Amino acid sequence: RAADVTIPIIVKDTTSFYWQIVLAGARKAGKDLGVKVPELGAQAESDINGQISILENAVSGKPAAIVISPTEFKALGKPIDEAAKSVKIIGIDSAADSKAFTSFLTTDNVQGGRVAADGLAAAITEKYGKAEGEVALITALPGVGSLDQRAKGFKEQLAAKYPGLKLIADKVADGQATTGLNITTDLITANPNLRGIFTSNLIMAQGAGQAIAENKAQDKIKVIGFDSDEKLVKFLSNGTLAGLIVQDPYRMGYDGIKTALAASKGEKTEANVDTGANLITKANMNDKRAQELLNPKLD
Amino acid sequence: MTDHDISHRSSSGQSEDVSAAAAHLPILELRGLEKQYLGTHALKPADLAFKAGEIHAIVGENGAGKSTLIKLLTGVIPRTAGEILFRGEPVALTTPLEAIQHGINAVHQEVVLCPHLTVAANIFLGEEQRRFGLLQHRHMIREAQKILDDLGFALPAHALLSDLTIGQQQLIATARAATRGARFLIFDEPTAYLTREEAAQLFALIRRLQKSGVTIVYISHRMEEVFELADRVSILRDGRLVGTRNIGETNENELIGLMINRSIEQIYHKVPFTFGKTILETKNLTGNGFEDISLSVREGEIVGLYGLIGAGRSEFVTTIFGRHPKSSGKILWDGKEVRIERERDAIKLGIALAPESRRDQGLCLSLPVSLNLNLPIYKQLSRNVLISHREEARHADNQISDLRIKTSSRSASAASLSGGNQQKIVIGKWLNHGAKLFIFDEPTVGVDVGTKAEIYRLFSTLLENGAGIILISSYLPEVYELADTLHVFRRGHLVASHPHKSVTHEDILTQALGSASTDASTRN
Amino acid sequence: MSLETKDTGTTPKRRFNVLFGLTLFALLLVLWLVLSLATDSFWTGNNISNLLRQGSMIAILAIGQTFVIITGGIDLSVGAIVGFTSVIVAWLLAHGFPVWAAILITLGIGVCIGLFHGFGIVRLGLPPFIITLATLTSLRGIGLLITNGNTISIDNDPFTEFSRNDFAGVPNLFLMVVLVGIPAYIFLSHSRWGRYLFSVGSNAEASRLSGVNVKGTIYLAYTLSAVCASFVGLLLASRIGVGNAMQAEGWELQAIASSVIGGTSLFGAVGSIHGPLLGAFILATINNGANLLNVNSFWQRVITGVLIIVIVYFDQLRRRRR
Amino acid sequence: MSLETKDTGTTPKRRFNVLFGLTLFALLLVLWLVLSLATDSFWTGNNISNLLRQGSMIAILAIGQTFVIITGGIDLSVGAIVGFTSVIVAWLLAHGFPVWAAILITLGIGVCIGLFHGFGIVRLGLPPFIITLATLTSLRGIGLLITNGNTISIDNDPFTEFSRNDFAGVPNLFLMVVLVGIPAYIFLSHSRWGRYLFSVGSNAEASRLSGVNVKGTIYLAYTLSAVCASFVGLLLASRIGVGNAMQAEGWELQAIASSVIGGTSLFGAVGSIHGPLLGAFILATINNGANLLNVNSFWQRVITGVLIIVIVYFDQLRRRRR
Ligand SMILES: Nc1ncnc2c1ncn2[C@@H]1O[C@H](COP(=O)(O)OP(=O)(O)OP(=O)(O)O)[C@@H](O)[C@H]1O
Ligand SMILES: Nc1ncnc2c1ncn2[C@@H]1O[C@H](COP(=O)(O)OP(=O)(O)OP(=O)(O)O)[C@@H](O)[C@H]1O
Ligand SMILES: [Mg+2]
Ligand SMILES: [Mg+2]
Repeated sequence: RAADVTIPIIVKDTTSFYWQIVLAGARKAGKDLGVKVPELGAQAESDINGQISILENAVSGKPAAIVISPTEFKALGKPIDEAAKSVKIIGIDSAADSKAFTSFLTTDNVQGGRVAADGLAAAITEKYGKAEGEVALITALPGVGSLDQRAKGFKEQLAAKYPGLKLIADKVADGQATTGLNITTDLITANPNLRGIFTSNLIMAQGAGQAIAENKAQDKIKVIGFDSDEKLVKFLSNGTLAGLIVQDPYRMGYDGIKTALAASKGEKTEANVDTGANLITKANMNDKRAQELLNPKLD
Repeated sequence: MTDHDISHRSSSGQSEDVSAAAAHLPILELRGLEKQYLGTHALKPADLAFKAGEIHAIVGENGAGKSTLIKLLTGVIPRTAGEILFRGEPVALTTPLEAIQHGINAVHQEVVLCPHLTVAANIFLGEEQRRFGLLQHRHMIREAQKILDDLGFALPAHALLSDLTIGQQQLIATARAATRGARFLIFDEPTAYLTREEAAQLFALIRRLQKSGVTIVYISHRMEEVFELADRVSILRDGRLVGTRNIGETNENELIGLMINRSIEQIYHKVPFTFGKTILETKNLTGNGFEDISLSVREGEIVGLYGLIGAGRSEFVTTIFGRHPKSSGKILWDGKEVRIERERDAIKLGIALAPESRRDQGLCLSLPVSLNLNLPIYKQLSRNVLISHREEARHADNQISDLRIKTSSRSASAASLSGGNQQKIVIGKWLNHGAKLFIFDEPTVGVDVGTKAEIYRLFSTLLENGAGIILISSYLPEVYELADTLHVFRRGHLVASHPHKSVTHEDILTQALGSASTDASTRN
Repeated sequence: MSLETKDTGTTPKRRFNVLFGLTLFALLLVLWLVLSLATDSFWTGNNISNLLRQGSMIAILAIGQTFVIITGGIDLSVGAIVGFTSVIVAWLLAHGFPVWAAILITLGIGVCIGLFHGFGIVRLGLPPFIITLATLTSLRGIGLLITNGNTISIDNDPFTEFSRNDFAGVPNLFLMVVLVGIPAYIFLSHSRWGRYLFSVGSNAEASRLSGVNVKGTIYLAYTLSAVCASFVGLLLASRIGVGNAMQAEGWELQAIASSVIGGTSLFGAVGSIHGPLLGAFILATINNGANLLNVNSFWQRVITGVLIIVIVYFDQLRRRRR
Repeated sequence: MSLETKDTGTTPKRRFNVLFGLTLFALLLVLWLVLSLATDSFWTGNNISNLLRQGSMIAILAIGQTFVIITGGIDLSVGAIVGFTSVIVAWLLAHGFPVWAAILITLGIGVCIGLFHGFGIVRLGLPPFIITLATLTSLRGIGLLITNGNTISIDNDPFTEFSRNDFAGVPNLFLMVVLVGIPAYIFLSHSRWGRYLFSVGSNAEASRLSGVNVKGTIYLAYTLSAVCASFVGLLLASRIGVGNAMQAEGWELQAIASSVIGGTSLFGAVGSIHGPLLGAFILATINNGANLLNVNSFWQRVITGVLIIVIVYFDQLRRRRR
């Protein structure tokens, strides 16, 4: 019976809103499909060892399949190979160095970074006429795979498509909104000609948005954030932020569980699904699709 | 025993005055008071009444339960059974604050003050003077200075307590207790760290307090003090109250007999040895706190150092021991100049130091007795890297029985021992080290008469084995009786040296105090 | 330290008198001078405002922490309290409580947390490290449960603008430091209870024997620390405009470091109010300066570590020479 | 604690003898029993292996930390050392060093860090809290500089498989705990250096005057702690197959907590080897159990905090009654 079927979902960090949306999607799928879905995850996105332990524990519980979002590409490879010996593994969000995935649903974070660069360039062009000037990048934490990929995509795209945009600061914070705020303030102080900032996750966007508001700099400096919550949507609608890159975490969670159930029954599943990263600005934020992404139905 | 009395006994006239006052009702009464620690029955049911206005001495061996009794009276520790009546009313006395509110105050045996606070802050701790809720810092310092000056203690009220010597801290504790308007004041071995001068000041203070109607309990191991001060004396043995005597109706021998259940013919055990070759010699040694000290110690010799608090004796010996750097001068060992840069160099040469402050320098209080006794000799106790636990235990047990250290076991923490027994550890840890020169800095502080005699006998054994001893004591009779050569220190200078018992107490005191023309005296 | 030896005056070789004699305040001024010369933007009104804002929250935490450290304890929970109370106030505002009520309730919760710490130490006999570590863990959990891992937005503009505004050119946040600092100074240096904090830290037994209410003093110290932390929680909520349980992570270490840099001894009985304030603003200056100089953020960590060592070393030398 | 009063035997009212008399080991067994009854999967070979693996690294850190705490100090840098040395070994392997050389060099770097801590405390006179906090910050920075904020992959299969394999059914990682624990036990309880750690922690001055090499003992303690941490760095690198400077964040607090739960006193001179081991595995069990019981990860934090209080409280009671 399906009710006895357990499919744990392991996310990177249970304390972030993004992953809560993923979990909400998975929860909904569990309810719809009659599957038990333990919601697991480490306490911080950078805690590789913690996630390996959780994966090991999950395998101990003899589930039908496991849905996991690997924290680190290389590090989770072997443990996933190991786990795949006894259960089917479905990957979501990020990849890992393993061929053992039955199926894979991701946002391409590098692509997300590229989209962010496009969005920033567009915002600067709209204000200054040309995609030119000084821009900065603020990363929440060092050593986190997905954040590094976003930074990589962003920088690549700047170099390739927008030679006029000069990356003058590449800052790495400590995961605290206040630090993001302080860094942004100091960037504004030290660089009077700054025109744009890309903050590659939710918390940094909150901090940076607050700094922009504090310095009343939204006309001068365009900020692109990554992921969204109520606060950021408000910033977007009042122009503090120029744009948000939004993924579809809810679908990732929902489809992850759905795919896993199918795989555990031996059904054939698609090997790779890209769930996409979308730029949302003030202009398109009221579209139906944008509203779906910005206001995922959390129960 | 000869009478090594500090000064003139209280006149008999005075003791009659007091016995008139003593006719008053008992101010504090104990009924079946009892204290049991885990493993130790520290105080067995005791009945005792303190009369208003008397000076009541309590004597007993180390570990007899004297401090325990005091702690019960001041609410420091809870009692196991019994009741306490204060002015006829039963009192709970569960917290020190309650005792203070009743006017019961104590100067405890271990100096319990706050080292990080100033002298004035310590004196007023718990009773700060305020105006509009704010502390009156300057006023308190002035007041404290006045109190100290009135008592004749020449100490600065604004100094940090930790800058004072332990004896000076003892005086501060006394000053604090004396100025709190207490009706009942307890002194637990207040003279242990004091020199005769300071002790005399203290006695004057105690008498003054008595005149103003304060009842005083006085604990001491120095019999002559008991006879000088007290109106009555109670004797404790093994946690049991074995008797109370009017001071006029007893004598030292009876008290000692009651305390230790045997009599001691002779406390100062002195066997004259022929001196061997010189072990240690200092030449014009100068350091922080002393200047230009030249003296020597020979095999079989006790060299005594006497002086007032702060005379520089401790600094001098700790410098020899390598704890502090010397600034000039020479140290010769076996006739050869040696460099002693740290304690381990001294220990390697064969010097052992039992320091003056057992609490700060002598003991690891939180650790077992056994570890404390073995600390200097773990190298000897270990084969390759491993310690021989059997040897460790054997050695500790030997010391415990040889020195009659009263402890529930060798693994009890040093903190659980009575003051005098802790002192025995400080000495005992060096006895098996095979040292050639023993430096004892105030070795008998807080040690009972019986054990004192044993320690002195121990000195003889060490001397017999060819060792030399430097003995520092602020208790003049001790150095006077024991030292083969007695050096007098004053303000960091060696001002006089005397062969065994060649001058009187008074001469030595005058030299230590520095009045008259003593500096040109008998240097040998 | 268990190592602190009292032999003074034994290192006559070193003679960089000028540097070694610097007080902490002078060190801060030197840092400022260097930064003013090295960058155009440091010594501008705007940046000084920023700097004052950036150091404020840690400064207030450090004051509270100092009370606790003076008693010989430690409060690891302050960061978690900040995050937790930011959630509380955001929740209260979101549920229609008026600002004054939300603030009072939040501070009241701070009081409760502090009392609980006191209870754990005094009644249950737990080491301060353990009880505050436990509340650290639990409070983060409760905060996350309340928000479900989310952030709670604060829509109350007067509340969020407070931290952004100035009063006579001085940022409100810094005024809050003054508002906390002055009573804290009076309390610590001129009240009986302040004196008791020191005496308990110096020798709890001696204090007890002198009739000091040792248990009450412990309760007081932890309550003050928790109230300071919940006050910072309010400020943080105002500054970032959201309540989020995972904010202020690691701030406990920064607060302790500020306090220790400011001369507080972790062995108790040594500390002041101006010390932790200076410590907090030294740390803030290091970060601000590194940002303005656009120092690579990895180098920034290395430099912070080295500067902490250097500053505390100089300060120790100065103290020892006194 | 500054509060620890010595009046024992005054609480004869409480009589939950059975619970209060439990040793830490018994408490761990009770936890295990409860979990075995509550879940099917707890008491399976596989899960016990997992549990042993999961507790191992903190256990080894806690042993090192205990040496330091016994001397009255603290080592906040251990988490950073773990992350840093994982980078070092990954870098060395990536640059073609043979495994044995990479391991030796990494451990050697651990020694250097420990010696530096000793130097800072003994020579510069810095509080242990400050010097280790400074290295914490700096080492993370240096590690990030080496990796440029990235991770370094380890392609050496024998190296990475080590942590996954068993020996006679016992996970290698746990064997490493035994490998460290037994010499550590012998060192602490049967060698004179172990005695010196205690004596220095109890009274450094008295130890000096008894001929103990106090400075050497301090150097030794911090070196042992740093070496344990760099050993854990090797294990971590093997387990996660990468070197990453930001790993093991907050492990210092877990190590200290394990040690204190295991009965070590932060005031020095009290501690053992089995205590921190039990502490680490109690913490690991709480996490493992919560995962198996599918406790919401937010509740998990709350429960961890509460359990820490309960466990330490019981343990304190037991100790006090002895
Ligand atoms: N905290 C404690 N725990 C256990 N036993 C203790 C404790 N304090 C004292 N004792 C024991 O109680 C007994 C009485 O000690 P107490 O300190 O009262 O002796 P004392 O008469 O003051 O001795 P001294 O002259 O050496 O100061 C001793 O055997 C001592 O070991
Ligand atoms: N750490 C120190 N720094 C400066 N001066 C000191 C220090 N310690 C002691 N002194 C001074 O050195 C002198 C000698 O002190 P010391 O303690 O050696 O005297 P002492 O003869 O042993 O007296 P006591 O009877 O107190 O043992 C005193 O004047 C004292 O103030
Ligand atoms: Mg006594
Ligand atoms: Mg002396």
